[in-house]
Formats: sequence, structure tokens, C-alpha cells
Amino acid sequence: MIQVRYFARLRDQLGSPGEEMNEFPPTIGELAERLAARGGNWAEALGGTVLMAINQEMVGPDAPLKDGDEVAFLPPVTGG
Amino acid sequence: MIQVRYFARLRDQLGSPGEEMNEFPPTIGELAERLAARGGNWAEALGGTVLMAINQEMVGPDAPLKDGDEVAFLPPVTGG
Amino acid sequence: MRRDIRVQTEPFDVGEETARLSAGDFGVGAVASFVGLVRAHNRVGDEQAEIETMTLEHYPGMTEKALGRIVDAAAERWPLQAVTVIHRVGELQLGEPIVLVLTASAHRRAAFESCQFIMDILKTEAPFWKKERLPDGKERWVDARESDGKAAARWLGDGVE
Amino acid sequence: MRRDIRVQTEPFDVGEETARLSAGDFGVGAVASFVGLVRAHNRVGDEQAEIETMTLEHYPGMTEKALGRIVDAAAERWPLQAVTVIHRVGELQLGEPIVLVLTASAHRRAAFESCQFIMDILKTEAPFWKKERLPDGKERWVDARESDGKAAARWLGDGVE
Repeated sequence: MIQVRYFARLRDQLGSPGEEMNEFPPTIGELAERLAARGGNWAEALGGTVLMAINQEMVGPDAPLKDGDEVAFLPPVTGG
Repeated sequence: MIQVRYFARLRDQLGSPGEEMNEFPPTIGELAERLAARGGNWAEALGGTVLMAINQEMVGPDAPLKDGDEVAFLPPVTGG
Repeated sequence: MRRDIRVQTEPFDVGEETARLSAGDFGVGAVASFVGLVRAHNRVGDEQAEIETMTLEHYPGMTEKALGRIVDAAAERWPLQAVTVIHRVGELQLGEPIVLVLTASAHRRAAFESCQFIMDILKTEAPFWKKERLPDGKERWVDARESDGKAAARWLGDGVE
Repeated sequence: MRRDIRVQTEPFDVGEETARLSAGDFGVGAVASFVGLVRAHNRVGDEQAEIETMTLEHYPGMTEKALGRIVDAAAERWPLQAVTVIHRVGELQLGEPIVLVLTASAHRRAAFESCQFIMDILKTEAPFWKKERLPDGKERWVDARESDGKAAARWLGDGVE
């Protein structure tokens, strides 16, 4: 099982702060594609520029997923 | 008459905070040469890198002198 | 190197933080700092708009890690004696301080450059997001700026300055 | 642009000055600052030496004019809303602040660059001189640094940064 989290504008677009998934693909990039394939807001939210993190570290789309991971999809950051 | 002022290390080397001069050459560079020609500490102090100011503005050696000017010779600055 | 990284809702005291940074360390000759403030006339879409309040969201846990990495990267590039980074979250009013970065070094160039480096990288890598509320009550997430990406990118080549 | 230039023997309060700089001006989004401190391990001739106190002399009248010109030059190069420059003179102890430069702008790059510019030019053009007293009672005028001349010179070409 992995925990998937959505933040800021992305969370508002998806109407969800996150979800748990028992089944997940081998990489975070494939997970993003699978989520976008839900269509509607999902396609829109995950089709644009999205940052990805595993266990609170930024990663690229090829990063592998494993059981117990905390996975996050983040809009481009705007702090400071 | 012009007022000539010496600051910091230069003043210590010359043993004087300044002097008044009734007669003076046409430019500040020539004044520096005339002072250096006094020899000894004067030659030493004014022979190295010296900044020059007229009426509290930095100037180059060709800057003209006129009656009433406040002339200053300054060592390289070390503030901040 | 001493480091102090905080994410908090409370305001910070720039004078106190500056004094604390160098207290007792007589090798510090230079302290550079940056304070970012909630500014009016922010760009919303194509229009300039007055904002009423700003709300800062972050990713607790990841934020502290990201800030720690950025400070470490600065300490690798410049000889620093101390760094403080304080970033506020929650609701902030117009004119309120959002972020403080303080860097202490023996010499000013290291202090200046590392402070700017930390801000530039923070702007593109630390997981904070700003939402603005306009006087009409509308709320909008602030868009990332292309200029921030460029500012961060200039530190990544060899030719820093 | 608001400007506040002071030469004084008293210490300054960085927090108060920072708050004052942007108070009531909601167009300020970025405040950069620099504080220079009396540092131990200063170079005296070819040797490192602990210093006990530092005395700062200046050229009253000319100092204020020179600082004013430097601030004007910064305001011509960057869009600034406010600048504060405070430089202390007289006898200072180890660890005490010597100089404060604060620049306020809508954006951080202008604030950072103008702050560094003002310090770099101040270091080579403002008529201040430092004399150090060592623990053995000896006093020495501090030598100008070649690196300060280079730091100032890099702003004079077209290619800033």
C-alpha cells in the first residue's frame, strides 16, 4: 500500500487531499498517468506541470514505487 | 587661500591635521608634488597611493584649485 | 556551521535573529539578510490586483527537509559560520514578513551570495504555495514565475557571477 | 525613493530599521540588508592577529555626501522604494556592528544587487578609515584590500553579474 497526497491548487482541483492505494504501478510517472486516465479534473490537474515527491524528496518520473511509500503530487512552488 | 587637510594614516605620518596656504599651484596634483618635495615624511606619505578631494568631492590630479577651496589628501579608504 | 531552520505561523524579529546569529562568534564579519513581505499589486492572471490577505500552505515534514538541503548546498559553496531560515505559513496580512534568510560569514561576498542563493533555490524547490484573497473575496493560487526558474538556474552552471 | 543616511557613534537596531524601511509601503516585497561587524582574526601585515578594539575615523561632511552619491547611483540602476545606510564611527569593540545597509524593492533581485552594490562602492569610495588596537596595545591603520577594489570595479562595466 502507498499513501498518495495532493497539495494546494492540485488538491483543490481534485477535491481530495489524498488517497491510499493497494495496487500501484512500478514508477511514480506511471502512477501520474494512471491518475490522469481517470479523466475530467484528473486529466486536467495531472496533465500540466506537476512536481513529484516520494517520502518527502523530489523525484523524477522514473523513480520506483514500493510498499509503504508516501507519494505526493505538487503544483510548482510559490513560497518565499 | 586654501585649506589643506590630512586624514587618518596620512595625518599620523605628517604629524599634522592640515594647514592653510596663501599661495598654491593651479592643480591639486601639482600641490601634491609640491608637498612631497618637502622630503622626509612628506615624500613618503604623498609618494604612495593617495586620494584627493576638493570641497569634499573626490577629484583627479588635474582638478584646478581656486581661492577658498577645502583640499584634502586621503589614504585609501577602509570603512564598511 | 550553525543552522536554524523554522517553519512557523508567528512573526519573527529580524533584529533579534541577526544578533543571535553572530552572538559570541567574533569570526563573523558579515551578515547578509533577506526579508520577503506580502506585497500589494501582485499579478493575478494578466491584471494587477490589490490583495487583501495571503495564505501560505506547505508540505509539513518535506518543507524542513527541503530547506535543510538548500542550506547544506549553500554551506558547501561558501565558507559560512551560521545560517537562519524562517518561513511563515498560514494567513498573512498585507505588509507582513513571509520569509527571513540570514547568512553569516567572515567576508561579505560569501554572505551576500549565499543569501541570494538560498532565496533563489527556496523559490523553486521548497514546497510552499501562496493563495491570495482579493478585496471582492475571491481566492486564487499564485502562479509560479518563469523568472524564479531562471534565477535558480543561474546558480547551477559553473559561472556563478 | 525614501533615503536615510546616518553617520553616528551609537549602535543601530536592525529590526527597527528594517520595519521602518517598509512601514506603510505595501509595494515593498523584498528587503535586503547587510551588517558589517568588527571581526577577530583580521590581517595585520602578513599575520593574523586578534584585535581588541577598532576605531573608525571619517571625513565629516564628505562622508555624508559620498554616501548620498552612492545611494543615488543605486537608485538609478535599480527600482528601489527605500534605502537606509548607517555607518558608525569612533571606538568599537569586537563583535559590534559597524555598518548597516538596507534596500527595499518590489522584487528581490533589485534589493539584493543594490545592497551589494552600495557596500562594494562604499568600501572604496566613502572616506572611512579603520585603526585596530591589538592586545599588546599597538595601534595600526588597516590596509585597503585589493579584493575591495575588484569588487567595486565589477559594477562599473556593463556586465553586472
